[in-house]
Amino acid sequence: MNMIVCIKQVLDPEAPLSSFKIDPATNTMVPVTSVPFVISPFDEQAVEAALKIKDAKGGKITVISLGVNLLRDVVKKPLSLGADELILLEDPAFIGGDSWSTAYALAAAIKKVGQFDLIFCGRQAADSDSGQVGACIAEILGIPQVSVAKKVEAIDGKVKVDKVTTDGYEVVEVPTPALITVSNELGEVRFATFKGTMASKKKEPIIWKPADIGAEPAKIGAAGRRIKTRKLFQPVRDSKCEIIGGETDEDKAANLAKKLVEVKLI
Amino acid sequence: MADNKGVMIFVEVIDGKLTNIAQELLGAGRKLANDLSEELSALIVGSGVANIAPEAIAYGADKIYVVDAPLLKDYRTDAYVAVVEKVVKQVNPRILLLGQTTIGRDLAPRAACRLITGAILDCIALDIDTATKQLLITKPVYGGNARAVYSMETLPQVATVRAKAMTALVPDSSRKGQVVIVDAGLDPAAIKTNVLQKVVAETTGIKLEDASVVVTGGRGIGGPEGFKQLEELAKVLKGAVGATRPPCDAGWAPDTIQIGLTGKIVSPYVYIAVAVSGASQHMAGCSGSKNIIAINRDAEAAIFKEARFGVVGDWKKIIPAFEAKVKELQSK
Amino acid sequence: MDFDYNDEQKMLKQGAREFFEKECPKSLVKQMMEDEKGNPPELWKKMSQLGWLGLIYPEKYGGGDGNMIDLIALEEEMGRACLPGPFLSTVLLSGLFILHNGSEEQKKEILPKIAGGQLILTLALTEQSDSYEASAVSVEAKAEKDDYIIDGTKLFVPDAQIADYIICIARTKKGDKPEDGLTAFLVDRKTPGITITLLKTLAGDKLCEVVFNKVKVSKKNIIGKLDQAWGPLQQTLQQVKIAQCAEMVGGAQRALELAADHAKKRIQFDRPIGSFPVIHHLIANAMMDVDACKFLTYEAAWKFSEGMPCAKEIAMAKAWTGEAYQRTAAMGHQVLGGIGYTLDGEMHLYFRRAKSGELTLGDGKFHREALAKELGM
Amino acid sequence: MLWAPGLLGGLTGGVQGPIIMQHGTPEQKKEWLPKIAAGAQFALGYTEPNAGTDLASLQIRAAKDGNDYILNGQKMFSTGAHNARYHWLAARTNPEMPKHKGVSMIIADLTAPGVTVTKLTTIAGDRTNEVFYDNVRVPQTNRIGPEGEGWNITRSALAAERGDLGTFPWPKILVDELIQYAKETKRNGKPLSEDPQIRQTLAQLSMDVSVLRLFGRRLNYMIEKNQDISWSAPFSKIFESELSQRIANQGMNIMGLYGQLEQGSKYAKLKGHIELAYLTMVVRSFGGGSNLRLRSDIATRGMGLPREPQLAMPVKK
Repeated sequence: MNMIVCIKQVLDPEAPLSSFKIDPATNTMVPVTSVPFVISPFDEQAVEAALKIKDAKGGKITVISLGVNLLRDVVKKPLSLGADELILLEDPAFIGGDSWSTAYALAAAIKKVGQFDLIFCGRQAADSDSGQVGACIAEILGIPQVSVAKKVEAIDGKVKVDKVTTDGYEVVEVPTPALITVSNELGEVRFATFKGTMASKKKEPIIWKPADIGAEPAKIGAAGRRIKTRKLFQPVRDSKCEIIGGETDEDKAANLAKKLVEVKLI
Repeated sequence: MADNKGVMIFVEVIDGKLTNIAQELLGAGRKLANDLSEELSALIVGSGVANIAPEAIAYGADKIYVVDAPLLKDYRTDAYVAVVEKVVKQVNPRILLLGQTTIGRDLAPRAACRLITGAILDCIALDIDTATKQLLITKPVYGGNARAVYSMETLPQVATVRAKAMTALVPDSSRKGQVVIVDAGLDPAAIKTNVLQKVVAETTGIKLEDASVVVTGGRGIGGPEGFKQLEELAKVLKGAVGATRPPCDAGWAPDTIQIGLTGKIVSPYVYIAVAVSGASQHMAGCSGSKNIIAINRDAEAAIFKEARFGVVGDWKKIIPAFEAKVKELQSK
Repeated sequence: MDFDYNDEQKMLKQGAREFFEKECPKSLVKQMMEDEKGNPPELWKKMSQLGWLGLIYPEKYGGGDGNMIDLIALEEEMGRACLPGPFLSTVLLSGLFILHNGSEEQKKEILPKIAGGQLILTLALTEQSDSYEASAVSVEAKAEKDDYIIDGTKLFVPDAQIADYIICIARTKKGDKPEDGLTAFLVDRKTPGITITLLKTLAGDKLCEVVFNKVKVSKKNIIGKLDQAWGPLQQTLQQVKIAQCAEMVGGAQRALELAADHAKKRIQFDRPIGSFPVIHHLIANAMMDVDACKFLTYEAAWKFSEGMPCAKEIAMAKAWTGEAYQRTAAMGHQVLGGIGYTLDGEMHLYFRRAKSGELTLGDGKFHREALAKELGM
Repeated sequence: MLWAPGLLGGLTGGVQGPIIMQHGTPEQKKEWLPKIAAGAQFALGYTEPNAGTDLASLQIRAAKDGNDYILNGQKMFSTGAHNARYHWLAARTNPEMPKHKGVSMIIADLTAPGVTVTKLTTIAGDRTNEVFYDNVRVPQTNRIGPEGEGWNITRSALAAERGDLGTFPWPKILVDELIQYAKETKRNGKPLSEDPQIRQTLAQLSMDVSVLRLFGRRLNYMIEKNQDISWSAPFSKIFESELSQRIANQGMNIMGLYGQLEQGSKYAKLKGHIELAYLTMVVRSFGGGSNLRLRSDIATRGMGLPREPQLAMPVKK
C-alpha cells in the first residue's frame, strides 16, 4: 500500500487571540515570535489515518508539503511518527497560491512520485480554512474522493471510509487510487517515541523545485491564483456583558435564574 | 464566457423536503439576482425530487432545473459532479451557490475545479461589486479569528454558504416559475463510489439545530459526568446540549453535538456556555445566538466579550443551584 | 555550544509539550499533590512507552541512547507541565547511579525495568541534619556475615512511599575524612524494619522519612565499591542537577508566559495592564532572568555531554536557576494579582515548585560556595 | 584608562560597516568599507537637545539643494566627535512626513565648513561633544539607504550598538581582579576571600559575568542565523551596564576605604579601577538608549506586550 499525505505548516491555531494581528497593507497575518508553527491539526489526523493503515497492512507513507522556510522540526514530525519519506516543494514560486494553484503543484508532485494507492489530506487548513485542496487534487488526478473521514479501512483495491455527516456517518466505498480528506472525528493522534524522533534525523527531506515536477510557472503559487483576496480584517467584538454577582457561587446562580426570568429569557 | 448570466442555487432535499439551508440560499440568491437584474435558477438533483420544484419557486426561484434519476438517490461525488458540470455548461450561470453541508463542501470544490473556475467555501456574506458585477464573498478564516473578502474573475463564481448566515424569504405559493427537466445522462460504470450504509446517531429530545435553548459544555467540564448534569439542565429549560470540540475529541460527548467551525452551527434564542473559553473556532458555530450567557471561572475568558450575561465562578456549584432556582421559579 | 536545540530535540520537546498538555493537565497535577502515591500509573506507563523513562540509558539496558541535551529538552517540558511522579528519584538519581556504578548484573536487572515503567526507585541521602555534605550521613551499616545491618533515619527521601527499592547511602567505616567510608545499598522497600512516613510539603511532592531499624541487606546489594560511594554519588548528583535545572527552566518559562498572557488580556484603567511600563519592566527583567537560566543550564549540559569539566557551570546553573525561578514565579503572582493566588490558578504551582526546586540538591548559597571553591577562594 | 578607549571604540566602530553592507549602494560600499577597514573614525550623531532615545523627535534639518543636502541644527553627546573624521548622522530630510518617516541617515564630514565641535564633560570626566551644523553642505550620495528610511536603519544600528556594548571583556577583568585582591588581601589577619559574605558576593558577580558572556554569544549566534535580534540585543546592554554598576559598588564594599582611592594616588589598589568604574558606570545605563526604555522594547517586541499608548501632545518647536 503506497500512501501519500499532504501537510501544511501553519501558525499554531491554538494561540491566544491576543497574539493575532493582521497587516492591512498586505492582507496577511503578522507572525508573532511567541506563536509557534505547527502542522495543521487536520493534516496531523491525515497522517494518523495513513499510519493506522500502515500498522494494519504495511506500506510506504510519503509526506508532501509546500511552502518556503518550512521548519524542519515541524514538517519532519510525520517521519518521527513512522512516515517513510518527506518531499518538500520549497520555493518562493510555490507560495501565495490559492487552493487551486496549490493543488496543481501538489498533484504534479504526486504524479512524479508515481505509485500511490491512497492520498490523504486534512479536511481544511487551520489558517485559510479553505477546505478545497483535497478535492482539487483528486479532480486533477482524476481519482475518486471521500471528504471528512473519521475512519479509513483499506481492503484489496478498495477503500472503505466512514464519512462524517450532519447527523451521523455514512460508510462509503471507492476503488483505489483515491483521495480521502480526514477530520478530527478520526480521534487522537499518536505521539512520537524517543527512538522514532531520533530516527527521523536520518531521513533528510527531498526538495523539489517547480522545474523538478514539470509545473507551468503560470499555474503555481501567486501566479496561478483564481481567487483574489480583497480584504482581510478582524471582526470587532463589542458586546457588553452584565456580570451577575453574589456572595457565593450558589447565590450567583440563583441571581442569574432570577435575572433570566425577569428579562423573559426563560 | 462573457455570456454567463444569472444566479444558480444547488438545492438540497432531505426526506422529500427543501432543506433550511436551501431556503436560505434561495433568499440570498434572490437578492443577488435582483442586484444583477438577472434570473435566479435552482438546480434540484436526486431521485424522486421533481415535486420539490414548486416549493423552490415559492422561496424565490425563477427557473428550476430538475435532474431526477434513481442513480442519484444517494449523494455520490462522481455522479453529482457530472450532473452539475452538465447543467452548468448548459445554463452558464454567473454565480453558483451551494450550502456548506456534507454535500456542498465535497461537491463545490470538485465541480469548480472541473469547470476551471474557483470556489470559496463556508461564506457568511455575499455582495455584488457593482463596477465589475463580481461576487464579493466574505468568509471567516484563521479559525474565525479573521474575515477575508474574496472575489474571482473566472465564471461561474462558486461559493458555499454557512447555515443561518442568510435569511429565507417568506414563501409565496403564488409565485410563477419555469421547470426544466434535464436528463442525468449518467453512465453507471463511471460512478465508482458506493454508499454501503448510513448511520444516524441517536438523538434524544430536541434537535440541536432547532432548539431555542442550547446548553453547551467546554473543556472545563472535565468529563462525561458533567455532560449528564448539563442534559438535566437542558431538559428543565426544554433545550438541547451542545459541546465544544475538546470534549468531543476526548469522548465525553458525541461528535454529533459539536458546535463550531468544524461542527454544527446553531443560533438559538438562549445559548448557555458552561466552562467554554470562547475560542474563535467555537464561536464560529454559535455567534448567531440571540442571547449568550457565560459561566466560567476565568473572568478574563473571551466568552464574556460575546455574552449578554455572565457569571464568574465554578460551574459545578453554579449549575445545580441554577437548575434548582429555575425549577422553583417555573413552579410559581 | 548551541543556543538552540537541534531539529530532533525540538521535535521531542514539542511532542512532549503536546503530550503533557493532554495527559498531564493542571487538574491532574493538583490531584496528585493531594494523592499519597503522587504518581498517576497510566501517565507513567505512557511515558515509558514513548521511551522517555529510558531515554538517557544505553540501548543494551532498554534505553534510548539519548544524550544529556536530549534529556534536558524533555525535562524543560516536564517542568512546564509541573509533572508529578518519581522521574527525578527513579530515572535520574537511582537509575543514573546504578548506570555509572552498578555491576553489569545490577544494570541488566534494574535499568530495563525502570525504562519499562515496572520499577520505582529512590535514593536516600539526606538526614535530619539537613545537609548535602558527607559529614551529615550518620545512618550506619554494619557487616554481619554475608549481610549488612542498616540502622538509622533518612529524611526528605523523595517518593519512598511508592519505591520498590531504596538506594541507601550509609556509613560503613569511620574514616579520616567524612567522605570516606560511605557505601550505597540497594534495599528492597519491603524488607522488615523499614518504616516510611510521608511528609506534607509545600509543593505537594512526596518527601518521606525512612526509618531503617536493623534492616538486613545482602552484600551482593552493594552498588559500586564498599566505602567509596561518595565520589561516584557526587558525580551522579552533578548530572541530576543539570536535569533538575532544565526542569526549573521550563517552569520559569511557563510562569513568565502566564504573566505576559495575563498582562495582555487584563484590562484596568481602560487599557491592558501589559501596556504599563511598570509591567514591561517586570516582564523584561524576568525574560532576562529566564534566558540566563537557560543558557547557564545549556552550557552545563553541553560541557557535561562533551565530557568536559563542568563543576563551575553546574554550580552557576543551580544557584541561578533556583533563585531566578522563584523570582519569576513571584513576579507572576505580582502581575496576576488575586487570580494567581487562588487555587484555581496555575501560578501557585510554579511558585511552590520554584522553592522546592531551589532547596533540593543544594540552594543558591550552597552552590555559590561551591563556585567560590572552584574559583580558588 | 582601562575601559575608556574600549567604551569609545564600541560606540564609534563596528556599527557602520554592517549597515553600509546591508543598506548601501555598490558605490557607497566601494567608498566606505575600505575606509572603515582602514580605521576611519566615526562619531555617532543620534542624540539632540530635544531627542534622546526617541529618535523620531529629532529636528536637525537636511534640506535638498541640487545634488547636496544643507544641514542645520545641533547634535549632543557625540562621543569622539573631536577626534573622528565622520559623523554618522540621523537628520530630518522631510519635515512634512510623520515623525518616524522623514528621517534619513547621512554621513557628514566633521571637517567641512560650518561644523563646530564643542566639548562636554560627563561626571566621570569623559569627554563628549556637542556638534553644531550651520549651512553645512553634504552630497546626497552620502545618504545611506532610501530617503526617509533612516528610522528603520537607525533601529538596526542601535540594535548592533547595544549588542556591541555588551561584549566587552572588562566586567570579567574587574571581577577577576577583585577575586585576586580578596585572595591576597588580609583584614584582621585573615584573607578577605575567607569571609563567607565576600565569597558569596564574588561568586555571584562571577556568575553574572558568565551570564553576560552567554548573552553576548547568544546574540552572535542569532546574528549568524539571521534571526531577529531587535529585542534580544538590548539584553547585553542592560545587563552589562547594570552589572558594571554592581561590580563597582560591591567592589568598593570589598575594598573598603581603599576603594575610594584614585589611580595614581598613594595606596591606590587595582590601579584605581574600582573608583573609576564607580563613577563611569552610571553613564552606561542610559548611553545607547536608556535601560528603562530598552526594557519596554524587550517586553513589547519579545513577549508581544502592548506598547504604552502615545499621548496626543503637540511636538515641541
